[in-house]
Amino acid sequence: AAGPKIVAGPNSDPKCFAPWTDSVKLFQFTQKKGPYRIALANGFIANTWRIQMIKTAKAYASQPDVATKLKEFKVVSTGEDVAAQIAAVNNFIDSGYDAIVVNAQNPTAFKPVIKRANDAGVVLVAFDNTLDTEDAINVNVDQKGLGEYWADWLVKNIPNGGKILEVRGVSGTSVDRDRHDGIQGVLKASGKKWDTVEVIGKWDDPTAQKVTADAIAVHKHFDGVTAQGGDTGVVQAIIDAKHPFVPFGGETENGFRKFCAKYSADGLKCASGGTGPAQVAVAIKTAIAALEGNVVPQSIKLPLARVEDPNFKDGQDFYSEQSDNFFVGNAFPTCGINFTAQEIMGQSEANQ
Amino acid sequence: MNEWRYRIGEHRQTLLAFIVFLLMFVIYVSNHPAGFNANVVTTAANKGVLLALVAMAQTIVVLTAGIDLSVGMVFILTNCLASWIVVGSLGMTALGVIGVLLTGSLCGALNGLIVIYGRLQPIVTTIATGAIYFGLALALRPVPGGDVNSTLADSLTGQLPGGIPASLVALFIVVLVIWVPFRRSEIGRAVYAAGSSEIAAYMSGVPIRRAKLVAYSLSGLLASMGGLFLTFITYSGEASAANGGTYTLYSIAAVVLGGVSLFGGAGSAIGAIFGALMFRTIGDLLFVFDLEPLWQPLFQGIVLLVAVSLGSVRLFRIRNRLDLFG
Amino acid sequence: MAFFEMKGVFKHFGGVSALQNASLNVEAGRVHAILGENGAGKSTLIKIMAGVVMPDEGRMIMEGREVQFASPASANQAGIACIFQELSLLPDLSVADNIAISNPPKRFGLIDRRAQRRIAEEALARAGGQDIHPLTPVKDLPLSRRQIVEIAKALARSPRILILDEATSALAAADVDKIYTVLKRLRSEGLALLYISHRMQEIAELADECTVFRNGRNVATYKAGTKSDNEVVELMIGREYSHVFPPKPSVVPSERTPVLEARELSWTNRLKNISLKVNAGEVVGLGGLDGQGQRELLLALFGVLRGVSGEISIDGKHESVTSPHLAKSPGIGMALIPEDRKTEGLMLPMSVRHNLSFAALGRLSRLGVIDRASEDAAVDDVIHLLSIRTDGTNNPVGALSGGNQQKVLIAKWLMVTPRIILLNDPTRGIDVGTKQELYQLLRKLADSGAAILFYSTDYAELIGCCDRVLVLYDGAVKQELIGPDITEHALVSSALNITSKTEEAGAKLAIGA
Amino acid sequence: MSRLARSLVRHIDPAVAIAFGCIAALLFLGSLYSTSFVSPAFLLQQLKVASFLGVIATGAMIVILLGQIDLSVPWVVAVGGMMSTAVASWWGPVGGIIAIPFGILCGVALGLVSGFGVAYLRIPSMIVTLAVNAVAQGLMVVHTGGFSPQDASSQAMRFLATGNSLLGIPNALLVWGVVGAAATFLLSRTTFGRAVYGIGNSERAVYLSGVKLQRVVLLAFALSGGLSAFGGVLLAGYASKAAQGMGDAYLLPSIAAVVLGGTSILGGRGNYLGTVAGVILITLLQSILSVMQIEESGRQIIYGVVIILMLLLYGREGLVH
Ligand SMILES: Nc1ncnc2c1ncn2[C@@H]1O[C@H](COP(=O)(O)OP(=O)(O)OP(=O)(O)O)[C@@H](O)[C@H]1O
Ligand SMILES: Nc1ncnc2c1ncn2[C@@H]1O[C@H](COP(=O)(O)OP(=O)(O)OP(=O)(O)O)[C@@H](O)[C@H]1O
Ligand SMILES: [Mg+2]
Ligand SMILES: [Mg+2]
Repeated sequence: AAGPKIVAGPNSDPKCFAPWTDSVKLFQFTQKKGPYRIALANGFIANTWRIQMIKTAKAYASQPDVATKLKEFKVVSTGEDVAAQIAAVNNFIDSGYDAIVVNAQNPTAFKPVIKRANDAGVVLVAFDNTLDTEDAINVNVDQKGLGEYWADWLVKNIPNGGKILEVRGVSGTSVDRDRHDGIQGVLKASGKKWDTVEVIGKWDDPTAQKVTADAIAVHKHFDGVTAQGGDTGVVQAIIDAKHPFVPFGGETENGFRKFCAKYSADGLKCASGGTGPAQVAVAIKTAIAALEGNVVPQSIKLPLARVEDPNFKDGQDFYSEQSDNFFVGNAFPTCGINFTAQEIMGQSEANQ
Repeated sequence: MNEWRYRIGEHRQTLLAFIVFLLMFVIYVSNHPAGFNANVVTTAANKGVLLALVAMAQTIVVLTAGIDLSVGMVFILTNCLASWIVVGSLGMTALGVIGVLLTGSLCGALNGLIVIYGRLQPIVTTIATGAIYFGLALALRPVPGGDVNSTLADSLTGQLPGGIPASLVALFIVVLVIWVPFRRSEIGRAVYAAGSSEIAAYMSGVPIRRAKLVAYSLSGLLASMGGLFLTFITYSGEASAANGGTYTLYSIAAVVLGGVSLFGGAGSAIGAIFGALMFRTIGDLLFVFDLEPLWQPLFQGIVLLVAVSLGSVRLFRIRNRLDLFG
Repeated sequence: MAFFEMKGVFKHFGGVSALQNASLNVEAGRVHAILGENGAGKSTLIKIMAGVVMPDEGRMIMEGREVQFASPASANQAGIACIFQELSLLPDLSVADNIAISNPPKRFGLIDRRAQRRIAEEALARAGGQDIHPLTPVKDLPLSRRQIVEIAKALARSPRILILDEATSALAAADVDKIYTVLKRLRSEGLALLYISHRMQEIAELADECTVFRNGRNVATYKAGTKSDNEVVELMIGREYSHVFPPKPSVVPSERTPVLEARELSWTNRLKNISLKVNAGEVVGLGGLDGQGQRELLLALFGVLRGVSGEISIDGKHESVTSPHLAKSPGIGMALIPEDRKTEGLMLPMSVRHNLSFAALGRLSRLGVIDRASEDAAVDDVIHLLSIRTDGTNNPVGALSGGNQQKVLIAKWLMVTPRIILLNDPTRGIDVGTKQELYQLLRKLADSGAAILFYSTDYAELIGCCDRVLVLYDGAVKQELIGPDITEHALVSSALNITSKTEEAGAKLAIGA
Repeated sequence: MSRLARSLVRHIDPAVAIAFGCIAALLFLGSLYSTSFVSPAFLLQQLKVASFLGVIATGAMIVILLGQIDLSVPWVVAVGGMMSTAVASWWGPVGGIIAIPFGILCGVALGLVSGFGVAYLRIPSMIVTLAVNAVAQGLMVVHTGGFSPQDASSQAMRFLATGNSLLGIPNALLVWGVVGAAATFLLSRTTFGRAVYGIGNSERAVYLSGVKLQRVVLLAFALSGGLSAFGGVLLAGYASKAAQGMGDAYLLPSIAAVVLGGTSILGGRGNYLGTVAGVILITLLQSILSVMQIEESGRQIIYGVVIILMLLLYGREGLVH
């Protein structure tokens, strides 16, 4: 059928396009002549992560070496509504774009679209919220692995088990479920005795803060905390409740890392891991590579940007002058992608 | 000739919605890189029909002078259910479809029963039942997934010979089989009567309760058709609260753009359909106009604001200020 | 044995007892009039007959069989059709839909609109509403036309008992005459008719029997014509009844600069070059058939209408009144008692007190903060002045009987001490006793220097109250009648716009049309 | 004093009484699950959080009394939070002080747009406010992307939202108290309040009474916008930062709270005490559910069922006849 050839290799850039597993298929699309028309089909837009992501995409696309390869780079955001996003992708296909980068509202919803894209010879690359498929390129964050990473940290820092507060994300999403499974898996395997209290923080600071406050008010004490978003709010709640600082495995919000650095001495021992919005750049890079006929894995594993206590460095791991909502962890050295805060958010007044 | 004045007056709102939609859609396709072709229309039709079904569901409740804030959640619930049971052999699938539609109708009927016999205000009743329906959806689909009979899905989201979008035909049939008979039936008129003036309707011996129950159930049925169609588009089910809320609000917007009176008793589901298509086209304009990505939401908001303000031109024709006030 | 019988009916609404041991006998082929003050219990009684209200006690017997109506629908089945005082029409539906609402003609289970339209046209014709297009949405019709539709709707049900509760209260003479002929025919067809009205002359014209209600009891039943109006009225109000209208001042106020003067008022095609003067101390009437622009004229003066051409001057000073807010401002001091108290006059669920003070809050507050003390004081004053019957000013005004609601509406405007008072058919649905008080009040206000412009569908009260009457026809003033010239005959003929030659014929036409 | 007491008694209607009853019942049930649900610490914490919803619901109530509804709550809340924090950072210490009024004013501005649409263009509030919500979202996206604003809340905001004053009463609660008292006064003692109730009952009657109806409506929506934004400011203070999504959780709860408090969604009927009860009810219910260790699906279902049951207890309308 149409779509990419499955080839034996070699992977055109193993360092950047690290395959998810050894068994991952390698794709080779029929080479097209540049410059290319590439589209970003985004869904929800109204939070800092997404806004930052879009600005990064624009910034990356306008980098000289990339810009020369692009005839057009178009971004459309369709909101929460997955049907609208599917329609957008279809429109891009019908309008003859060469590649489409998508942050999917729903990983399972794109089966027909993927088929259409392959039939039309359009390169489809998903990132962040990736697609449950083997027929399109996924630039994955290892969500389960992220959960495991946080849990490992807790296991390491809490000598003989105890009560853990797990602040979960938005119910009904696979990201939330994967991270949760990762956490629970490791805790069980650790052999220590754990008692987890789950609350729903919806990856949103005020919500996370409120439920954390409630949880503390009811359960009085926790020995460790892990949160998959809204972490700044969680720490805030801990402070407001005068709950002693405890080991914390969390995401990569700038505000959270500020706290970690500030209260490290007082016992707030953090592991902060995740991948910032800059992963969109990797996705675009992959799309271009594929269009140039290079061999790329179907499923690419992004390196996690992780920092553990005590080595949170201002200006590198977090930016004390940047906003709390800003997501750090935008460096993918293996891909030659290394955005600083300024490049993304900083001097952006200029381009408005 | 004044005969016509009345006949047109009866459908003025619907015609208006149709015309505005047509204008917007022409602007859209004429700027579309791919131009006016079957695929573009089908794409637009599919997501348009999706909202149109939910908007029809909202309309029927609004006609009773109620409002249904759970319509989006019924939509989501039935989507999740369909992603389980609308699979397998033809017979299985058929049963599944029936099951889904039945579930939707039941949700609607439950709303109706609470509103009628509990004598609660629809808006808050449906806020609460909405939570319940979403809970059920979440229980069915803790994570997105599932499947659907793809032959059925493809045939309904695809094109008929001649490039006619199958979804439009399906919608047309729904209108023909559900809306038109309803509008012309005694119970249908009872719904309009109840919405127009409940006391007067009661005094005229109109079966208000039966009318409302039918209205809410039909609304649930239509919402579940929406859910079913979402499953056909996405091949899966997802319990997304955000999506549910979005569709509830969109449906209200569509209903108003379609000229249905939120005070009940006046308007038509056909108007609401064009309202829905209009609303979708507003979103599509983003695609054809090359806007700064970060300015797109603002653009959309302003277009919506302008679109809903258009109705106010009628104010200039008003000579008696009393007509300004309900 | 009576065709329909009610025995020992009791009904309480909270504290109010609407009916106490009331009974009624209705014969087929007769018109049975029910008289009584506002709040006497008439509407409640017939609401019980029509299955709208459940009695606390009492029996109903129809053709010897005990009956009970759980809902208006079941009363319909039994052949009882009722024209309610609060019109029971559906504003958003077409006239045809309304007329056929209870049992529409069907084809293949769906409503047959053609047949329905035929039915509607026939019914309208019978009720004298040929001029009403069956496809008009009811909300576009003036109140008087709606009452016609309401009657047509009842006729379309081909009932065996037809009840009219103040069903003609908004109709002008000519329309009423049409209704008479209809009702008389129905009577000859053997229907039993129940007729509630506050207009004596209507009763005299139609009724065979009369029953008088007072405080929820039937105090007397008699053959029509066996009692003089005064006797009847005394039965109704249970006290001595002096003659209705207060004496008019012998001399018409001299030509000072009129308080209110309008020159060449025109608006769309409904008002045509209307000029008028109203002096302080004068009661000027607006006459003519219903819907000849009287309402529009009042609204225009009150600043409600847009695009009114012509001039309005107050005390000789030209003013542009563009909103009720301006109209009531001290500089102008205008008040309008609107037509439909239930939607335009009062806020039924709100308390009597808040309704009364609503228009006057401006002067009862400082910097937008209400001075409770002075509010209470002012409210109590007007309640006394108009002797409004209410148990507690904190109760909803909707629970008052219509007459008292009407008083509240007028009192509300007296609280702003207006100098110019526009009244739009203020005595609709009000009993003689109350009417009398109202006439006295108008005259008192006039004597204290107010200028009053007064539209009424009731010729008797135009004759009784007004110093001058402007008769409108098709949006223009056709004739001005002064003092002794104000006669029923003159009113009718000029209302029909008949030149003096054909007057006689015209008058007949008006009576017997 | 006694006058006030009497008027209080007069104002308490059964619905409100039962609503407070439900609160007690809820706490009792909670205490069966964990005694800490009745601990002073938890209760104060709840009242503190309730205050945010309380302030927002106050605006919602005024609009609902008009017979209208305000669906622009989510993003007006966000605007309040984000604009105030942004300003707080712009002009250093000065910003810290004017941040709060500035945030509120932004909300008022949006409220005026909705109000204008409803009052003068006569567009149904449900749809105008929906559109204004979309516009507000658009503005905030541009704002965030274009100016990468600071979102850390100023000291003053922190103090209002999280500080405690005399007898350890949360300042947020005091703020709500002040807002509530003001609202009660406005609704029961001023011409504006009377007009609001009047409009909820019959616009025509109000207009023909020579009241500047349209201005009242405009004002009411401006108030609603301002209060939503103020809620956002407090939330930002509570979370020590503002975020785009901070208002999402407040639209339906604010409506539910008002209606649970016995205010008629059709307008013209209702009193503030009821809204207080409704707000506390919703907040408690959410909190108790949030810490119970059951599947989210279960929480949602219980939440819905409980609201229905409480409404069935007292939220019922009279029959038409
Ligand atoms: N639904 C009701 N609720 C409260 N009080 C009522 C209700 N219906 C009637 N009443 C009271 O019962 C009494 C009788 O009312 P009713 O309408 O029968 O008098 P009426 O003779 O029809 O008066 P009118 O001549 O004004 O029509 C009045 O005091 C009225 O206020
Ligand atoms: N359900 C009700 N609750 C409170 N008051 C009511 C109710 N139904 C009717 N009323 C009021 O009681 C009064 C008497 O009832 P009814 O319906 O007979 O009106 P009425 O007295 O004939 O007044 P009117 O003379 O309109 O023209 C009316 O004014 C009406 O508004
Ligand atoms: Mg009556
Ligand atoms: Mg009456």
